Amino acid sequence: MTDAFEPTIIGFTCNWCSYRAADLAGTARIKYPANVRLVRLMCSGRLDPTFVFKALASGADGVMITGCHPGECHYLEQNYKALRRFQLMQRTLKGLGLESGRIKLLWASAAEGARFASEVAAFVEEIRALGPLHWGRADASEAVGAEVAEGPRLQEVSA
Amino acid sequence: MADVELMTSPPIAASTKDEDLGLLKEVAARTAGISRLEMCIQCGTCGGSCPSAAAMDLTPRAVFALLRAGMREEALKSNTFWVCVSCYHCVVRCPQSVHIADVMYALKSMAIEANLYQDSTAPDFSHTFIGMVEDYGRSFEMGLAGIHYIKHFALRLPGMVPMATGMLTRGRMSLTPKRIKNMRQLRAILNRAKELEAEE
Amino acid sequence: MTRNQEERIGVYVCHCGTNIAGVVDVAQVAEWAAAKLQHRGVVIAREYKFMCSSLGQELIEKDIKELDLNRVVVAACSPHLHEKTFRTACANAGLNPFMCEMVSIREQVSWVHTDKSAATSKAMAMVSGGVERVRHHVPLEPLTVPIHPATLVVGGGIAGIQSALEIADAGHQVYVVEREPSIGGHMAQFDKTFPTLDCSACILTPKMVSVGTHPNVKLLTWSQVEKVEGYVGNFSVTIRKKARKIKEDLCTGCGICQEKCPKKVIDDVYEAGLGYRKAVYTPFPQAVPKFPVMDVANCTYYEKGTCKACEKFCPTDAIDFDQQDEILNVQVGNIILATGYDLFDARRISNYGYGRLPNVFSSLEFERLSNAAGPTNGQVVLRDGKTIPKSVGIVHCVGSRDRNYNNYCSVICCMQSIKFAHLVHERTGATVYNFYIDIRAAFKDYDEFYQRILEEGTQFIRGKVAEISDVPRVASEEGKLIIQVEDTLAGKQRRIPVDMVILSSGLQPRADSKATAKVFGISCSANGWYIEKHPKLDPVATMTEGIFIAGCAQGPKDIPASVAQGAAAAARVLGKIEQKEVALEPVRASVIEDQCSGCRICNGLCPFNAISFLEDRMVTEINPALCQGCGTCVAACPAGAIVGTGFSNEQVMAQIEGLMLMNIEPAEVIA
Amino acid sequence: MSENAKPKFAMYWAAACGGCEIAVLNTHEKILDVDATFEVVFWPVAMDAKYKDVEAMEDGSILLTLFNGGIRSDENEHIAKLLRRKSKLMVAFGSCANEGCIPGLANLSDSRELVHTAFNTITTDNPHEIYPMTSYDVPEGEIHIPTILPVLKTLAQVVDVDYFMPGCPPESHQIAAVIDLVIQAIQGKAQLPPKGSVIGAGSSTVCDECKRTRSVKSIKAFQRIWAIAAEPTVCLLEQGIPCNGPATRSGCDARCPAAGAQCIGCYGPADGVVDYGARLISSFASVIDSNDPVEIDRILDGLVDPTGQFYRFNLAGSLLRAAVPAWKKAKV
Amino acid sequence: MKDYLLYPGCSMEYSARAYALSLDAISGPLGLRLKELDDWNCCGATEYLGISRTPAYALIARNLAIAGQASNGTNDLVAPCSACYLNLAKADHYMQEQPQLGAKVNEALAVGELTYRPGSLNIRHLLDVIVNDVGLEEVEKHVVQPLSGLRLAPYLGCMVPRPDYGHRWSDHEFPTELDSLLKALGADVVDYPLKTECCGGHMPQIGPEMGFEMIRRLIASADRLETDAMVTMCPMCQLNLDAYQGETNQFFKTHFHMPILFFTQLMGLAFGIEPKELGFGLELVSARNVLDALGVKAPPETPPAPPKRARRPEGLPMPGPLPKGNPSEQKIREVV
Repeated sequence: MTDAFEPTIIGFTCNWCSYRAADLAGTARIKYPANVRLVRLMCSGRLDPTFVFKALASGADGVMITGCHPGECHYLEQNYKALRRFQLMQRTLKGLGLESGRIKLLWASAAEGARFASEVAAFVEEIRALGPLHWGRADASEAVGAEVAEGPRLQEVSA
Repeated sequence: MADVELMTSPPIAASTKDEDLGLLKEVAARTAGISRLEMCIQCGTCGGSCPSAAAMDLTPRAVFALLRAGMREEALKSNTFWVCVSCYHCVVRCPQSVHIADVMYALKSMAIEANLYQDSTAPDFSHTFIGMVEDYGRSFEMGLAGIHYIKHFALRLPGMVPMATGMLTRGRMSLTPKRIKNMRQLRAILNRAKELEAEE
Repeated sequence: MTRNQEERIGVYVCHCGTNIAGVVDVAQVAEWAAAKLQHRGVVIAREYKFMCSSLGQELIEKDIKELDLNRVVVAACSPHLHEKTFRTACANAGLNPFMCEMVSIREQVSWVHTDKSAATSKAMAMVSGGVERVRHHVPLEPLTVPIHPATLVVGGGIAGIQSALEIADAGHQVYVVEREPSIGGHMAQFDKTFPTLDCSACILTPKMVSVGTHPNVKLLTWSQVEKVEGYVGNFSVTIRKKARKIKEDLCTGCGICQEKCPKKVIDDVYEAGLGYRKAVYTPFPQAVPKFPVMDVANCTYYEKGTCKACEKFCPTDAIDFDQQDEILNVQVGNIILATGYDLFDARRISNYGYGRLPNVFSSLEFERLSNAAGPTNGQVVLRDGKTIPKSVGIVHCVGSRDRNYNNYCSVICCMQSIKFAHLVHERTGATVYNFYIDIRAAFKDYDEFYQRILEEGTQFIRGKVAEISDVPRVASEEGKLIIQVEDTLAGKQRRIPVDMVILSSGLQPRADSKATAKVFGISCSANGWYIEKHPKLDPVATMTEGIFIAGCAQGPKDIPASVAQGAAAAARVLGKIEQKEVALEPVRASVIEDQCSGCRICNGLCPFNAISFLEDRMVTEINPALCQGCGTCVAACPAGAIVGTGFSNEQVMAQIEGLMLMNIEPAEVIA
Repeated sequence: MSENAKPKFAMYWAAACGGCEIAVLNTHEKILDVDATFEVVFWPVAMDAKYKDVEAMEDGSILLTLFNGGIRSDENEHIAKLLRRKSKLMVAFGSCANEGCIPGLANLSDSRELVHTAFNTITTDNPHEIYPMTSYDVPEGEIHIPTILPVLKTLAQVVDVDYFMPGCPPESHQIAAVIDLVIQAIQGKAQLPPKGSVIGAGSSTVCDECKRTRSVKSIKAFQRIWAIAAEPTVCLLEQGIPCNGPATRSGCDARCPAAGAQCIGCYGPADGVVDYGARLISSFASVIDSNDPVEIDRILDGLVDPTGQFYRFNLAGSLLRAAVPAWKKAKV
Repeated sequence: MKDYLLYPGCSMEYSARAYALSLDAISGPLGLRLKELDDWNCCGATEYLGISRTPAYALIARNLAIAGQASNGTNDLVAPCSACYLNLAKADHYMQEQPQLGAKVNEALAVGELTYRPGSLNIRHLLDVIVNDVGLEEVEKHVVQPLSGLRLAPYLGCMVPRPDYGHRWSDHEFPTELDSLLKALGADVVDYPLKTECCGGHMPQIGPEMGFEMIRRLIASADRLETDAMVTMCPMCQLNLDAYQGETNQFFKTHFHMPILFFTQLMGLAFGIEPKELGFGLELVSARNVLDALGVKAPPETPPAPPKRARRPEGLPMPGPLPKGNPSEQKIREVV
């Protein structure tokens, strides 16, 4: 492995479209970088924001949420719920200081293997550009008192 | 040793001179835009569409076949791309969306570099033309045609006379073109561009 | 979720020949899992050439028995391919099949990555994810629901007819829905069929009749499916039966109304725009059913308020101008979609002149022209209706294999064009030119047919036609159509003057195929063809349980292939019906009642109405039979009171930890 | 007091507001039972005691420790570990100890900013940029003051906790009930719940105890409580008021909604919930009445400060625990 | 009325002066505000591209860069000459399609302190602007001398409707824009089948026989359709068909007399502008017949019915026109 930063990305896929798009990318032997690790859900509607937070807290540098195109959900309309949650999640994470670019929502049909691959490749580069996240991986017990004391030393206050 | 001999001595039939299978890629690389040349399925839509095909020794399709076969000389000395009139019929009809017209331009420049063409008329015309552009920043095609005729079709000149006079008397033709103001800038740009092209 | 005893996990890494082993160091993956994931319950990790082979499966079964494994992780291909295989293996060894987890290191790793070390470490991470996930698996019992024995067949073309008859003959109820006034589809428009040249009508009509008369078939023509609800075994289908304006119970199909109807209309459907019909009509004499339909858009009565000639002359008073559309609802267990294709519209290729140059014909136009029952009684003549052509050009690949139109091969055009060549030759003795890019004459007796037509003296010119023009350059071209083409074998451009040109237009998906797919909840390819469950191993099933596809709706194909697929789909349906009940993936949501506070957030979220609120106990309840397992409510419950089997929070979260290698000391993580 | 056989009781106040202590006193006469049943060995707010006295105690000698407050400084952490060692039953008492509570919101910014804000902004006139030092030499020797940790942690994040008692503060009647339970257990009259369980609260959510009528939800706009005259008997969320009740553990008798104010979530997540905020994000978003990204955004604009809305009490205890800046700085 | 940047092109100064004059004459009435680029240079026609790629594109891009600077309020760059139009559009397109090329070109421009951001301009042909921006209704308003009775063959040549990077034209082979403009002028428009065939480009120079043959095809076909004049929108086409018509006649022993006019000249006539101001008389094949036809014409009653393409009552019906707005109408050309 090169010493260049290799981001780790967790991707959530819908069993009916995007997971099959990934399968198709495979059968078609379309290449994309190895930085993405996929989790299969039955539907993007199953996507619980907890999963995204879990991924970030576990050290993922980016998260990709994928589902059927609007209007093409295997469960009719559940991908719209995913959309709504995604938008609120983005706002909340902004408040927690996260760059909005680290979380991506992608609609991909079972036929879009090539597109899936290229979108993944693009996302990997975007995350690479943003740099490592390492949320919560820092050793939080290390005290910073010493650092903050680097101001001018306490002086005798003489009248 | 002997085996090597055997292996290197080619069957007589096969053409062996300058077969390089990188040729197709090379042409593609020299074409403006994304040529998709490698996608050619030899259907002949280009050759069928071409209004000047009658004057071509090889149809575009045949040229592409030679490129694929790596037969550089055969491909570059054909007159195909010189006769191309850039009408883009082949381009819009090509079922594989190959940028045929632009491939033709690339082939012209390669043929000039390699000094491979049977009839210097067309390359000359181009050179006279751009010479003029590089000196004045403008062209004046009729004067150009005149010069060109004198060089190549002197015999046809008499036939030209009525037309030329007609054009002159109607002020549709001049013997010196206008020169643009900032010729220095244009030259600088073109020179830098030439360096950059050479870097390839 | 509570877990039974402490985990004993077996990990199995598949080489898939070199498919996986070529990129992923499978041995290293297995060793790594055995060593680094031991503390997570991995007791054995093996690699094997083909895990899916019977030997591979036995390997797993043996370990389960001997090492008393209670969980299995198989790192191989996509679960969509072999999940069943390995679950069965577990079941054979007495382990609940749902204690098995598959990790797709072929589709998601070896086939899409090139950097071997990166691929190998990704594979490790994914195995670790699988191990963590499987720790939270619980034994599940598949949900079984009864299968309604009736079947819906959409589309009355040859594919639909075939499947309908297969099922009906087996003694089960079939509903056939056709949007045209008669079944028969495109095949009913043809005169001859390649390569045998037997008469299309002669072989099709009997089948049409038996569909019309079969006691087990309910035929609904001039009808369309509007809504499909439910799931495999239990679909509820809403069908609009458009008003024929004819009382079917009274109509004898005598045809007097058509005779008497004063309004002549160009028939764009059956006659491909080449012939006329009346405003009240049956598309063709052998139509099934025999009842005509009234073309309200063109009927004088509806335009001007007078006429009613048909009504006056109808001997049985079967005309009913006030008849309204009917909405029917039928219950079926399975559905077969055989909705067919549209012909590529050659007017889009302006340089071929179709629509501008009178004597350029589309393939369907020529089928009608050459059809004994067609507008010219089978006489091959020019647009003027009388002149017999002396030379005819037939153009292959019109709108096919062309990125400007359809980039795929339409499969049938080569053979169709060769058939045309024969018919033209036979009917007119004209000189025939066929212009092709490649002759694709695969399948039984096809190339023989090609040979035969070569013998007939047809001129085959290899070159995609560039343009068809009526502008002569030389005297010999005067008054002709000139086909300009490069004869790629001669390497020269040629201009060939002919009297008639036939464009062998390709096939394309129905204009509304995407909309239809949505109604039935199946997926379409980018082009609009319906996607089969597996391109090789499951060509008639779809991703949606209980919905099958047959004929050209799935992709261009000829009559024998369509019939075969129709029969195949029927066989699959019969299989399901025989099972009487179907096991549904036990991926379901359920409510933990004492954690539910009745906030009712989830109540509006289920499109399948599986969620109901019990006012008395103030809690929400989920009907497992209606639940499709999408998990949207599980994700939405603010109290975490809804749990989803198969994709529980614990499983997903654990998998994430595993994928991120949180289960291992950072030092040990292989970069 | 003489050395009698009474079981020992301790209570400690880490990073917290003191409300928990008041809540304990609010148990009124129940406090007497405490005194009757226990020997109070350590309770800085109520009696004088030194850390060294505790250090001197034998491990596990304290029966019950109610620990309130989050772990903000190395001192907090030290005492948490100390008391853990000395106690049989360690109870995370109150929201701060359980999930960080309001002090946990400090995790939104990095600790240097905190110090700077405290010592060198409008609150403090500090022209010479003078900051406290963690150690300083005086003639008597070197003196130390506690150092602040990069992020505030919950009790369970530093030591093993036996029971969790949520609430800001825990309802006094719940405290009383718990004390009763422990006493009963001591007298062998009752069984303590399994280790790690939540005590002094319900297992479901506030809606369970909320009297307002509820129906199927579909939110067209979010409102702020003061912006509308809320219908007194109808679910607040259905009226567009972001009420955290659906995700907040029951046990408070839904006091806020009953009083016409939305629940702000002080009792934290219900049983089995991993991330409180995530649950709310998911449930609120699910019932937004639009499929159009633009419209959805418009509706969400009505939800001012979602981060504060969802993590007011739970930030330190959530999956992400703190905002990115806090971590980033911590890594310096 | 919008403002436009104008790239006239070299021909307008001499060989196509009639085009320049007539454009000048009509833009007033139409309220077309065309702002000529400052110190523009030759686009290199089809010649430079064949010599060396980067310089050829740099040559073109210099004009784009100048236009980019000049574009305040408008980013529509109009070229009346087809070859210029294509070259400008081509450079803009390929600088995007092939970023390396774009980078090189900009690197070259940099030495002249210029730069161009591909995609920042709309490259338009004059006809497109008049038909789609000004609009035929507006044009009709200015017609005082309808061209009724004149049989005109619309001849667009190749480089405008093809390759049509901007998807601006109704069809690659049979676009209808020029037809409808001429109809709006009241002319009797010939359904000219070779309307986008090639005029021969530089063929008359480099391979006269082929060149003359291509010219013959076009004129012969127009002639057999009893055309009074061919109407063009490209200086190169006009030059070849007009200036070389004599030689072509000599070469093939034919006697064609086919005036070749710019569409702007006919607009001028219809607008009642003096033929002289429109550059009439500059053509080598005299267009007097056209003027006469109009001169002798009494003010027209109703404009002649459009040529009918009636289906013979017996015979077989023809397919109707391709339904409009049919998405499949546009050719799908993914750029890979």
